[in-house]
Amino acid sequence: MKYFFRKIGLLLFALFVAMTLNFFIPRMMPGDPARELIDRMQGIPPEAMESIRIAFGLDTKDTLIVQYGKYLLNVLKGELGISLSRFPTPVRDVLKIAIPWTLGLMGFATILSFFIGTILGIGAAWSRNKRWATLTVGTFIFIRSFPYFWLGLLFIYFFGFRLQVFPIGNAYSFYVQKGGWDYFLSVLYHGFLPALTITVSSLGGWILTMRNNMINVLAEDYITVALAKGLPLRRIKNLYAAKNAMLPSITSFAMSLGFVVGGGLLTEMVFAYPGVGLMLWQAVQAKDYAMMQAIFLFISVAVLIANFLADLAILLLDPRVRDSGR
Amino acid sequence: MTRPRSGKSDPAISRLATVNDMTEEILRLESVSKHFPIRSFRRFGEVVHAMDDVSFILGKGEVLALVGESGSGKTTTASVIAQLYPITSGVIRLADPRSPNGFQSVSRKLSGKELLSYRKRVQMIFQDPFGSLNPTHTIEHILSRPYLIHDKVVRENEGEKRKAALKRQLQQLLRSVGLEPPQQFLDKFPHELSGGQRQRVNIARTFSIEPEIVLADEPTSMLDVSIRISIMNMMLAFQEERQMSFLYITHDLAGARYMAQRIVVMYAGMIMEIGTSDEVVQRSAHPYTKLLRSAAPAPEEGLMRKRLITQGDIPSLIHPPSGCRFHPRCPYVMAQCSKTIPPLKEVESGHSIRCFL
Amino acid sequence: MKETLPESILECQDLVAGYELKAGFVRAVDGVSFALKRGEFLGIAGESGCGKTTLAYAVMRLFRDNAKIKSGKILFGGKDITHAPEEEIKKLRWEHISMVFQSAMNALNPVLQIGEQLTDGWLAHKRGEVREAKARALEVLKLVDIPEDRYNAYPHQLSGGMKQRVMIAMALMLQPEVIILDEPTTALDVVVQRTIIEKIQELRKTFRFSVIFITHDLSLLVEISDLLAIMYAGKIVEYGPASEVFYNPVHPYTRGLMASFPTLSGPIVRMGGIEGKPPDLIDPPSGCRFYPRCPDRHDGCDRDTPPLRQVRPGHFAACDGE
Amino acid sequence: MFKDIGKLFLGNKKALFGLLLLLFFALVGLLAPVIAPYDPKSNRVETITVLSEERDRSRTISREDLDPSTEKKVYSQSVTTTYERITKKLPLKGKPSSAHLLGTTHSGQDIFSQLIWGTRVSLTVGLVTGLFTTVLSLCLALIAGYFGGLVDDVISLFTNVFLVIPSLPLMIVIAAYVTVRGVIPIILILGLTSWPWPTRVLRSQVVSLKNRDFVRVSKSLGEKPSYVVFREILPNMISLVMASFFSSTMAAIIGEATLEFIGLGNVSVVSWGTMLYWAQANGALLAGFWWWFLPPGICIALIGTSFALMNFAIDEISNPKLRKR
Repeated sequence: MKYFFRKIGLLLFALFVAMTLNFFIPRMMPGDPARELIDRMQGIPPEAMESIRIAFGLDTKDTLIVQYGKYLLNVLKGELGISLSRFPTPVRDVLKIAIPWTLGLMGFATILSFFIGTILGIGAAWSRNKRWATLTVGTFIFIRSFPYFWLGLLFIYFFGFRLQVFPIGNAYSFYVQKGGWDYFLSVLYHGFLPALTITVSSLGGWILTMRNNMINVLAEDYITVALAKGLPLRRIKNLYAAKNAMLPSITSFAMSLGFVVGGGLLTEMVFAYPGVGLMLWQAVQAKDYAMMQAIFLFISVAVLIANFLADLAILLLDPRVRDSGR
Repeated sequence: MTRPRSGKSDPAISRLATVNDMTEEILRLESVSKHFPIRSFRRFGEVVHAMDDVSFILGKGEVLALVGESGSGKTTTASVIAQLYPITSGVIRLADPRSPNGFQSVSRKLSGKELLSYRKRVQMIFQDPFGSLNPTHTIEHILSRPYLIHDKVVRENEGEKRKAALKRQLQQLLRSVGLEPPQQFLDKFPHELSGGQRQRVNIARTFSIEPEIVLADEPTSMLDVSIRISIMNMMLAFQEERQMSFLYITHDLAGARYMAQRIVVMYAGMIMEIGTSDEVVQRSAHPYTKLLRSAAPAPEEGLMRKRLITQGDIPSLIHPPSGCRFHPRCPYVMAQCSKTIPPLKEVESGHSIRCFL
Repeated sequence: MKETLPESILECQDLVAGYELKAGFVRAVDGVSFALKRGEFLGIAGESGCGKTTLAYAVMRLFRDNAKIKSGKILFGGKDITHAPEEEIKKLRWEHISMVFQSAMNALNPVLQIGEQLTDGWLAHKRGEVREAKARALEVLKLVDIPEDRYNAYPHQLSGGMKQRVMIAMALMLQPEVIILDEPTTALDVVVQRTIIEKIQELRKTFRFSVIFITHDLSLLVEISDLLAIMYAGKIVEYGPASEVFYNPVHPYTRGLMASFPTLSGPIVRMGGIEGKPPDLIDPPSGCRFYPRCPDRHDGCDRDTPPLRQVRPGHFAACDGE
Repeated sequence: MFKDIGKLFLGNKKALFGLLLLLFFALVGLLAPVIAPYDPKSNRVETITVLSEERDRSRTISREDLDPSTEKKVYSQSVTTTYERITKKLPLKGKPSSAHLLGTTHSGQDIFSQLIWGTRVSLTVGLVTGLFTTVLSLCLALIAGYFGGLVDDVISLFTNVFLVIPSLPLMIVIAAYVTVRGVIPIILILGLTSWPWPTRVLRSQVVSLKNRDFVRVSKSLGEKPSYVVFREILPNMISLVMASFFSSTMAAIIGEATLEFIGLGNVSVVSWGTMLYWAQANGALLAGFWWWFLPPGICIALIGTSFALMNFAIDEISNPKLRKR
C-alpha cells in the first residue's frame, strides 16, 4: 500500500510541476514573448484583446503569486484560455476534437510495439547465438537511430507517393459518412502508416531493453534450478525468465513513454494526422501560445497517468513490491 | 620481521601465558548503543537496534574476539569504534596520555583534525577482500595513500628523494605481509591478485599507519579455509611484534579461540557472555554460547556428537524481543526471561554472562 | 575402485569436463572417478576453483554455453548417461538425481510462490494431478519443518535458512536416489548450518537416498560423511572412508587442509595452513599438480603424475611420498 | 584501468566500427571547406577566368624590396591581368548529376555541400550538448549520491518528476518562447530537458559505490571528501559516464534535427535538421525529390548507430553476461 501512496504522491507532484512549468516558462523568457504577442495583435478588435489579456493573465495588477494561484485554479477547472489561431474558440474545445485521435493512434501503436518488442526481445535473448536474433537486434538498433519524423517521411514517400497504396494525410476519408463500417475501415486505412511509423521506430528500444534484462535473468541460479528440475523449456522461458525480465522492462516502459509520445507527436505532424501533434505544430507555426501550453499540459497528464498505470502493473506482477513497498 | 611460517616464538601459544596479566586498558566502551533510524515515512521514528548497552574493555596489546552470528551487531560495534557512524548513546573512551584525565572520550561524531588523529590510532580491516580495494588503482597507489595522508614518508638520509623513500617503505611493507618479490606486486591491479593476496594488501594498508588499535571485521570469512590460517598467523605476528590491540570480529568460535585471549559473545545487538577464551569456549555459561559451541564443526571431538537443538531465527532488530533477546530461541527459557533484560553478571572472576541462570 | 560394484548407483569413470575459452580448454574436472553406493554419503572437499562445482554440474549434465564433458563416463544405475539424448537426461534429472544449489537466495524464482515451484517439477515429470502434487509438496515441506501456510509464500518472505530448507524439500519432491548438495550452507550462520546438516542426515536415514555433499569446509564433512574425496586442481587426490581419511591423511594437501581449521578443544596448536595458490587449469603444471605448494615434495614430483593408489583397504591417495 | 578499457573497447568489433563511423563524420565535419564543392548557402557560383595576361610591361627594383636577411636583390614583375568574372546561377530543384551529386534545392543550393557542412553543425551541437548534459547530470548525481540525506531526496524527487514529464513537448514549448533563434539556445534547451535520465542512472551508481568497502576504507584511512569523490568513486564510473555521454549526444543530434525540422531553430543555419525543414517546406517529398530528404536522415541514423554500437560495446564490457559466448 505504501508503494501505491508513494506513486500517487509522485503523480500529483509531477502534475503540479508540469503546471508550474507551464506558468513560468513564458514569464521567465527573455524578451517577454507574451507581451510581444499582444503588441503583434494590435489590429484585432478590443474585445478580443481583452480576452487574450485575461487568457494570459497579463496586464493585471496582481502580483506574480496571485496570478499563479489564479492560473492553477483555472487549469484545475479546465479553463485553458482561448486559441489565437482559431479565435475565439476556447482551447479546450479544439483539444477535445484532437485528443481521441491521438489517444487512439498512440495508445495502439505504443502498446503494440511494447508487446512485439518484448516478445522479440525474449526470443532474441533465448536464442541469442542464432543468426536471426543477432540480425533482428542489429536491424532495429539501426532503425531506432532514425528520427521518427524522418521514418514517417520515408514511409510516405514509398507507400503513399511511389506505390500509392496508403493515404498520406488525415485520419479518415472525407467521402465516407461518419460512423458505420466504411468509416471504421477508412480510419484503419489512414491510421496504418502513422501507427507503423511509431511502432517500427520504438520497437528497437523495447527489444534491446528486454533482451538485456532477459540475458541477465537467464544467468540467475533459479534458471539453472528450473533446468535441473526438468521443466519444459517453454515454462522456463516464460514463467522463470521472461516474467522476471519483464519487471525492469515495465519500469523502463514507463520511463520511455515520454520519448515515444514525443515521437508520436512528430509522426502526426508529418502525416497531417488530426491529433494533438499536428495541433501542436500548427500552434507553433501560428505562435498560438495558449494552445501550445494546453497541449503540453495534456500530454504531460496523459504520460503521467500511463506511468502510474505501469507502476500499478508492477504492483500486480512483483510480489516483493507488494510486500515491502519498495 | 618474522614471517608467520618461520616464527620463532609461537604467538598463539605465548598469548595463553599473558591471559590474566592485562596491564593497561586502551579502549573502553561504556554502555554504547547504536540505533539506525528507518528512513521511511510510515515507520517514522522507528529504529534498528543494532547495538544496545555494549560495554567492554580492550587491554593494551590484547586480542579480544567479538563473536556472533549475522545481525548480532558485531560489525556495527567495530564501525562505531572506527568512527564510521556516530553512536546513539554511551561513551567510547580511548586512552590518551596527553589528556589531563588520561583518556579521550568520544560520544559524538568527530571531525577535522580530531578525527584524523583518532584514525591514526584506530584502524579497521574490512571483511571483503574483493570490495575493499579500489579496482581502478594500482597496489602501489593504494598502499602509498596512508603514508601520504598521515605524513609517514621517512627519508633514510638527506640525499634520498621523497618518492624513492616511499617506494622503499612500500617494498618493505609488502615483504612484511609475505608478498614477494614486492616490485612484482606494486604495479598490479587488485583484480590480478588472488583473494588471499588481496587480503594481505588490505592488512598491509591498515598496518602501515601503525595504529594502536586494529578492528578486524571477519577478515578471513570470505577466504578459502586453506588460506585463512596463514592470514590469521600473519595478523598475530604483526600484533605480537608491535604490541597492538586487536578487536577480532568473527562468527567462528574456534577461530576466536585461536586468535584471542578473551571473547565477547554478542546476540541481537547485546553482549551475552564475556570471558577468557578458554572459559567461554570450554565452559560456556550462556545458553546462546552453548548453542554456538555445539553448532560449530569440531571433528576432533569425535564424529556425530549430540547437539543442542533450537528453533527460530535471529529476531527483528526493529522490534527486538522483550526481556532477554535470546529468550524466543532459548531451550532453558523461564517466565522472567521475556519480561526483564537480565543484567550482565559475573560467574567467575572476569567471566560474565547476561542470563538469569 | 575401478571395478563396478553392482549396488553402486552413480559412478564416474575418468571424467574430464570444463570450459572452452579463447585461451584454451579449462580442465576443471580432470580424470575424476568415484562410485557412490545406495544410501551412501560422499563428501567432496576442496578450495574454490578446484572443480567441485563443475563436477556436480557434469553429473547432472547441466552444462550451458561453453561448458562441456570432454571424455570419460558417467554411469547411473549401471547405464551410461554421458551422451544420452537431452530428453532422456531431462527425465533422469530430479526424478533420480536432484540438486541443492549454493545460494538459496538466488535459487528460487522470486515471482512464483513456493508451492508452485515445488509442484511444477512434479507435474513436469507427470507424476499426477495438481491436487496430488500439492499434497506431496505439503508433505515434503513438513519433512523440512516448514509450516504448511508457507506453501503460498513468496521466496522473499522466507529467511535464508528457510529458503535452503525449501530447496531441500524441492530436491526431495520426486524421491530421487541421489541428491547433490553444492555448498548448501556456505552463506548461512553456524547455527542454521547445523540445523540444515542435521536435517539432511535425518532425511537420508529415513529415505535412504545417496548424498554428494560438496564444500570447501572440510571440518564439516568429517563428521557427516561416509566417504570423503579431497579434490585439488580438478583431480581427486585422496579418497576413502571419512574417519580413515581424517585420522590417517596421506596426501600432503589433505594434511594441509586438516591443519587449516583451529580446534574448539584441546591445547591451542600453531597451524600452518597451505601457502600459495592453486594452479592455472588451462595450462596445469606437469607432474603432481600440488607439487609447487607441497611441503614434502621431492625430485620427480614435477615429472610424473602420481596415480591414485590404495594405501589401506578402501583408502586411496595420489601421492607416492611417505 | 584506462588502458584496459581502451584495449577492451578497441578489441570489440562493435565498438571499433562505431568509433570508425564517428571518426569518419568528424573528419567530414572538420574538412567541410575542402570537401564541399559549393557554398552551402549560396545559389550562385562565381568563376574567375583570366582572359589575358601581359607580362614584363615594366620592371622595377626598389630599396624596399631588398630582403634584409639575405640581402639579395628581389625583382618584382608587374603583370597586368584581365579577368572575366562570371556569376552563374545554379539550377533550381536540380536532379542529381555529376556537377551536383545530390541535386540542388528549390533556391538552387547544392545539397551535397549542405550535407557536408551540415555534418559540422549537427555533430558539434550533438557533442557539445552531450558534454553539457553529462557534466550537469554527473554533478547532480555526485552531489545527491555522495551527500545523501535531504539534498539527495530533493534531487531525486525532481529527477523522478522530470523523468516522466515528456521532454519533447517541453522542448517545443520552451523553444517556441525563445525569441533568439540559433544554435546556442538549442544546446541549452536540449541540455536542460535531457538531464533526468543520466542523473538517475549515475546517481544510483554513486550510491552503490559509496557503500562499497573501498570507499569506507579510504574514509577510515582519513581521506578527504574531495579525494573520495574524485579519486575513489569517479574512476569507477568511467564506463557509465561514457555511456551516458554517448546516449545524450545521440539524443541531442536527433533532438536538434527535430526542433529544426519543426522550424524552431534558426532556419538559415545549414544543418541536417534545417535541410529536412526546407525539404519538407518545399514539398520535396511529394515531388519525389528523394535526394533531398533521404540523405540527412540516413546521416543522422548512421551517427546514431555509431553511438548505439559504442554503447552496446560498453554494456558488454561492463556486464560480462551480455558478451557473446
